[in-house]
Amino acid sequence: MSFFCNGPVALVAQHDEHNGQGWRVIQFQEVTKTFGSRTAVNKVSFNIEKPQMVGIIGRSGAGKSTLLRMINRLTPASAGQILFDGRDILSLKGGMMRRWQRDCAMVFQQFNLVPRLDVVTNVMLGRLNGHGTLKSLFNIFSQEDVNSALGALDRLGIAQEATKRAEELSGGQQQRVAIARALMQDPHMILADEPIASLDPMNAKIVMDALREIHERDNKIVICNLHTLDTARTYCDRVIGMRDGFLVFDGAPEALTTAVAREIYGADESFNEAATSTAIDAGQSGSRESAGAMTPAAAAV
Amino acid sequence: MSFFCNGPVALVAQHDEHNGQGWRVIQFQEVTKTFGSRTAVNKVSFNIEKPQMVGIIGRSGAGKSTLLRMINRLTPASAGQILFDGRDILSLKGGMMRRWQRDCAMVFQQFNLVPRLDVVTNVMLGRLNGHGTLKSLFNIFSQEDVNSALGALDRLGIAQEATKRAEELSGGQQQRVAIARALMQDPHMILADEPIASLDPMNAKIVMDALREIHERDNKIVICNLHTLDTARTYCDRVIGMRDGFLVFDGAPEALTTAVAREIYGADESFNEAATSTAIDAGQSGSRESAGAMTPAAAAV
Amino acid sequence: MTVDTLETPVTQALVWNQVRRRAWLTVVVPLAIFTYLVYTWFAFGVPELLSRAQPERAVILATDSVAYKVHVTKSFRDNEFEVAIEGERTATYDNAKVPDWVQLSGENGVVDLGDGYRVEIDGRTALFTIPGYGVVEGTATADGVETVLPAGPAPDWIKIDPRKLDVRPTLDRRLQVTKTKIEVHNYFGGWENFWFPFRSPLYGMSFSQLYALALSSDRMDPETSNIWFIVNEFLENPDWQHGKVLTALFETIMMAVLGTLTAAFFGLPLAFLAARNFTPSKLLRFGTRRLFDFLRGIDMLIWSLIFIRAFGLGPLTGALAIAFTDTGSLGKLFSEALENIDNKQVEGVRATGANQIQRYRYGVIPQILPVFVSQVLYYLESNTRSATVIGALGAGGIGLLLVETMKTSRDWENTSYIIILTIIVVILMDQTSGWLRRKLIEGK
Amino acid sequence: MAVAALEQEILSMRKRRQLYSLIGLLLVVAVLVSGYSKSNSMNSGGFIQGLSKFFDYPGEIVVEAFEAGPAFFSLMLQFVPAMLETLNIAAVATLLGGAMAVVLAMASTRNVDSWGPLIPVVRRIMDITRAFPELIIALFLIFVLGSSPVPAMIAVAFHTAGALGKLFSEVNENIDRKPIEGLSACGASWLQRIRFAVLPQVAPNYLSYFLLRLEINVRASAILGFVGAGGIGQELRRTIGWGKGAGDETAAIFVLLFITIMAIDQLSSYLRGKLVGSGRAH
Amino acid sequence: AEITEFRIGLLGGENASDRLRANECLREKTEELLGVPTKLFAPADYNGVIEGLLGGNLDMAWLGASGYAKVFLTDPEAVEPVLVKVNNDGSYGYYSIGFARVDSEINSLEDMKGKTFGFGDPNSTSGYLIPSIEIPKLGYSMKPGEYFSDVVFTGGHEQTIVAVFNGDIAGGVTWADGLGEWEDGYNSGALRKATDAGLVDMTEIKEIWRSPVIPEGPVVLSKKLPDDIKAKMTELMANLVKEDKECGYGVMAGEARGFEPITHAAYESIVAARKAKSE
Ligand SMILES: Nc1ncnc2c1ncn2[C@@H]1O[C@H](COP(=O)(O)OP(=O)(O)OP(=O)(O)O)[C@@H](O)[C@H]1O
Ligand SMILES: Nc1ncnc2c1ncn2[C@@H]1O[C@H](COP(=O)(O)OP(=O)(O)OP(=O)(O)O)[C@@H](O)[C@H]1O
Ligand SMILES: [Mg+2]
Ligand SMILES: [Mg+2]
Ligand SMILES: O=P([O-])([O-])[O-]
Repeated sequence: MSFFCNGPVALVAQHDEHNGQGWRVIQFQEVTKTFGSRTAVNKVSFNIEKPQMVGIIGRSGAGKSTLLRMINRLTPASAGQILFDGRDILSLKGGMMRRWQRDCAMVFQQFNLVPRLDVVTNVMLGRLNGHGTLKSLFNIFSQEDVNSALGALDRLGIAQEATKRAEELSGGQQQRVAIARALMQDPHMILADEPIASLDPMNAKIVMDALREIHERDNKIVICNLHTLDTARTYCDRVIGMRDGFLVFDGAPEALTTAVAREIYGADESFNEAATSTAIDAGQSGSRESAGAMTPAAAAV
Repeated sequence: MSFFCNGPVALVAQHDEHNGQGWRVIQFQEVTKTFGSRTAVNKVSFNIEKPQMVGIIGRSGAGKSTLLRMINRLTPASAGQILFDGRDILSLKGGMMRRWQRDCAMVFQQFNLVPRLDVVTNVMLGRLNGHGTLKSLFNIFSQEDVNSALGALDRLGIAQEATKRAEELSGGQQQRVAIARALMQDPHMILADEPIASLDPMNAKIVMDALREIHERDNKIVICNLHTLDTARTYCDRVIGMRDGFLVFDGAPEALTTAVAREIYGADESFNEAATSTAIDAGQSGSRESAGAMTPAAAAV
Repeated sequence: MTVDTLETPVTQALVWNQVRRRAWLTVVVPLAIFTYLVYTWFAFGVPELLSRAQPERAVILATDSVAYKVHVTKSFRDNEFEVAIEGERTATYDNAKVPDWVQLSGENGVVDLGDGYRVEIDGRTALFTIPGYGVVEGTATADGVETVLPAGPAPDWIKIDPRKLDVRPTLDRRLQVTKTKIEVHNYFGGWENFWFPFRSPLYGMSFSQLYALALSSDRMDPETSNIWFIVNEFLENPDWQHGKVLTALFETIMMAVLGTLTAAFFGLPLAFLAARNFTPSKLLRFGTRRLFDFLRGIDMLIWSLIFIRAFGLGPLTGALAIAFTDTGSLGKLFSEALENIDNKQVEGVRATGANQIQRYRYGVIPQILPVFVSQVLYYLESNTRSATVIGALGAGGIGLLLVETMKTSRDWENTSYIIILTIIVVILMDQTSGWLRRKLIEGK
Repeated sequence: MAVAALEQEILSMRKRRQLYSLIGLLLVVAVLVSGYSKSNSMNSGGFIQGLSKFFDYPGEIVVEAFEAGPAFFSLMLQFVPAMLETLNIAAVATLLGGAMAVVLAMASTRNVDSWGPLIPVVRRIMDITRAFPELIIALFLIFVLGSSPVPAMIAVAFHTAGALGKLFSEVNENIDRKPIEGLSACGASWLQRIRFAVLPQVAPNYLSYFLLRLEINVRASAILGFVGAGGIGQELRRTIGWGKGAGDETAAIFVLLFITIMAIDQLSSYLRGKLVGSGRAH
Repeated sequence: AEITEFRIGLLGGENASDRLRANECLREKTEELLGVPTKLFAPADYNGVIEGLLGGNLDMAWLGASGYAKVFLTDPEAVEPVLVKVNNDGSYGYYSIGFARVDSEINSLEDMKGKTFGFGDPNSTSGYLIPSIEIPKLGYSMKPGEYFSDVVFTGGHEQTIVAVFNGDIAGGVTWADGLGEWEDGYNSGALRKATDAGLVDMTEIKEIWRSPVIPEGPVVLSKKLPDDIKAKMTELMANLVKEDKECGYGVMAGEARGFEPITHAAYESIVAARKAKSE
């Protein structure tokens, strides 16, 4: 299969600064992370040259989370460079690093909110980086902070919950709070690590719609780890596939055929997306006769 | 929509004892459960007359778990009868009730293992009902118990983990331990309450395959709460839909069309399974051009 | 941007108020605490206390606990010299074998305190030569002391009183003269006589000598082997009383271990009676809880004082006092742990058709076992400390020894010795219990 | 398949474990039996003989309290100032010790990103401060500072810092790191992470340990009164020592002490319920 | 009646292990005489021994007068006094001494007005009972706040001495035999011990009050003991000094003529005083 590469993909020519729309390029150069003897991310290189919504897929352990966490500097990289605007963000330290973290907001699978704080405070935490330590220690936020937090919440349709504690919300609402917090950081990009993996279908849709909307309206990069192929196909402009730490696929969502997916997931012929949660072809599970997933038929009581 | 009934469905004629293959019928007669003023399960009636694999679907709070828990007598029913073999199992008490619990093994969404005990002991717990109290007090199990526990684990492909603590296993492995425990009970039927809701797709498939295999090889009833439609379609012989405590759908998986699903989930037209995890029609999410979920196209690196 | 729903709408003003109130609280609470502390600062009279504090006592205490002094005393009652470590009867030098910095000749003596400091005792007069200052002369008379100083103002390390002369030019050299005696103190570092008593044949031997002796077949004492002789001499050391100290330490540990185990033994079953999810009867629960409160609310020490009447003096009293109090504490903790158990596990076991006892055994016990073990071990460690305290005020053991050496201020090095031992034991218990905890809860 | 081998391994492992449990059980029984018989013989009185006299002394006190009649309540009132003094000692000591403990705990838990090299050092410091019985420090300070509540307060605070510090760091050990990561990802500094991601999570547990400690410290402060630190303990020592004739006073102090501890206990569970309970919506 | 063991209680106030050592010879003699195991118990304060006697958990002890009164008042059937220590000069008494710091310019109780006064142990005869009766007789009320600004218990003789010396309290009471020199802390007593231990400098404190002579406390035996045992033990104690001077020195904490018989009658006044205090 010609579109698989088991090593790093060839480097795309480097753009010097912003592109036409004042947009900055982000370049991954042989980014590598090893945990002990295990290489979680292996010489991954690719560029994002315009504000895309990028989906990263791959089976559990492929290195998706690690890659995202390296961008946000939550996990230190072992080797390689990530250049933003020509500057290597992997070498930033102290205040500069925290500044960068503010600039690339992260949304987590488990939301990573502070459950016991109320929603609006959680959102305002996105502004901590700009605040003096003493002021923030005493829980002092300005009225302007409150207003923008409410604005962000409103945009995600959950301003009504602003005074509740985060832990009192449903998963979907919590994830929207997390996105609001990310918006509050006013970041260059949003990194989302399986943002819908703990959500039910209804909430998942709401959250993905919200991310898409942010991408479209604010023209921000959104990089999104996903574990369901169809979500990637539905929402993303570009899909990156990872397997065992390597980047093994990079292309338009349309290019993501069943065969490609099997390759990415390292599954054999018996692997059947439909059986679990994705939707490519009609599922044929083991010895079952017909699941008829694709063929709606009349139901009888 | 003719195939929806918002009240109880008509009672099917009662079979007297076993059917042809020595199989016993199980009959639900206006089974009801109220929690305070809330009716979680509302006069649900249906029969299972041959060893089927039954999937129960419905949105969160529809009463799926409550129904299953009533069968296993974990939750006492408020009204109605469940007849097994003509005997009302809801009126069983003491040793007889425990005997019944052993006969209908339960598999939970959160596995409900004892995390600090090792895997093999967890599996052997399935035999507690046959054991003297004193013997089990001192954690004494026979060699035969160990043997069958290992057999069950082996059947599910996790015999190698037998000596680990349950908490050390991954979710998928834990669920398989839970199924092994259920097998160990040598039950007439297996009740599974969202067995794959906390699992990733790969593990979900393994677990569902295992349940299906048990159903097919041992010819046991498997009743399974599911929250993904396509899983129900793929694995079940029969799907029951619940909404707000009522049984609203009962039929072959083929009958489960998008429209039916929408009705069960109480979702409006904008609800789109494909965007999240099920697979009926091609997803069209918001403003995106084309997700191409159904149309595999050539992928480019 | 108000979103209208049926609930009270969340407005900007509302949220802003809530945020401001929270900020206000975060500022006010610490301020209130600070104010309270300031109030107590004055209520306890700390400033006055500080002005009266005697830091020099701490210095004396600190030096005394790492040093010992040798008294050279001339008593006019019998006109005899006596050279003794810490002035103790049990550690008196034979006047023929005094240390070489003391020279005695009948009525007179010379004490060389080093670095040019010298005390000459001539009849009832002491002459203290102090480099850089001169000679201080003190004479004991029938009704007091006559002092002659070099010219100039007296330095503050000389205390002159018609009844007593006290000269202490350095911390480790001191002369005192009263009408009844002349006393010279010479200080040395270390714990003298720690290993063997002054008069023991083993006194002053090095470790290698002792080792050789222990292996040698020449018996020091024909009755016992040398090893036993050495051990015995060590334990019977009259100044340090190692034997008594070790017995007391053992008593203390015994009190803690017995008390804690007993408390655990009674606390666990009672805890089931106090847990909401195990005992439906409100009355029973209430009764058990109040029993716990009662047992806990009266302190261990008070229990031990109450028990002295019934059980007399000794470790049994202490152990029972600990057992009583901690049945309350552990019972309460266990019942809370029981109320917090994860019901999923119980349900899982229950769904297999297990009976009540089996459900407890496999659904409940594995869950509270870690809490049980870790709390019991934690209390074991903490009770070792408490046992020293109740021992000090009633039940005996190392605590009693400690308080008495401290109260009589006999020798701070003895006190420090006991303190150090106590702390080592507590730390050991702490580490052991931590180790056991890890072993039992995480390991295996 | 290696299942047969596995079976042997499991069977022998279970046997071994049962043996260990048995040995452990026997050991505990042996310690209890030999310990009690040993201490029974070391005591001046015996356990069996003592049981019949168990209620002699409590009975004496109760009878006197009963005889005092309504005057008993005025006796209780009379001891309130002393009780307040003890409470103050305990409160200040717990506050100071607790504040120290928070600092120590934050500096000694890897889970909250404490500075690595400092962790073992701070842990040793906590071990040592915890090991000092309050009594020793109090006696020492009374020697230096003289009889007053302050030595008791310092002693209790010192011990509290170590004891709470350890418990707090155990709480830190068990917190959810997700909020910390969430804040790191926003570019929050260490102090800010502690303040917003750690403190809200640990606050209920800290507070409950704090209140538990307050209760313990009230008792500890009362006891230090026995060695001259003032407060209710000093009164109690006098009345207990005097014995017959002061039994009503002793009873009054007991009741007062008991009520105080109960009140703190109730307050503690109320506050804990309020802090932890309302968050349990799901 | 038979006994299986004999238990001797030793009064607090001195280092426990010293007390045990000083009385070891007595233990050996008792064991030899009675033929049963004999144990020594040395609790922390007066009350420990008193409670032991009351509970029937001790068979013999040497009490202070007030301590004896407490035992008698709580349970007259618990113990009987048999012997009392007699000094070398034939007297059997000592004094409660009031004292204050020299530089506080307190020369008598008259100067103590509005100042803090300290007692020792509540069960001490000299440290509490006698002064609390005798001083009010002189017109100085012992109610806190009336004459003295406050009246406190320091916990024991040593603590009183240290507290006065440190200036924590203005004046206090302790015991001494009143013989010998003030500078030495007299010949025996708490002041002497404190001086010997280097706790105080006698020249910095002075005597401001002295009580009438206080009778030494009795050696008591449990009334439950069989008569022959009582007789044997009384004889043993009475002859202690005669037969073993060294042992007598240890048991009696100094030189003394020995123990002589005494009865409850000698303590009637102390008992009455204590009883009056309890009301
Ligand atoms: N902190 C860590 N220490 C050691 N190994 C780690 C660590 N974090 C991740 N790994 C390993 O690195 C590999 C990649 O992990 P990563 O979490 O990035 O995978 P993923 O694609 O996000 O999988 P998932 O879908 O399970 O989240 C895995 O093999 C994992 O075990
Ligand atoms: N123990 C209980 N007490 C009160 N109400 C309950 C209890 N258990 C369930 N309910 C209520 O009964 C209704 C049905 O709950 P049930 O758990 O059966 O739903 P479900 O279909 O299993 O949903 P989910 O997908 O969330 O598990 C819900 O409204 C729920 O709130
Ligand atoms: Mg991941
Ligand atoms: Mg459910
Ligand atoms: O009773 P005292 O010996 O202390 O006077």
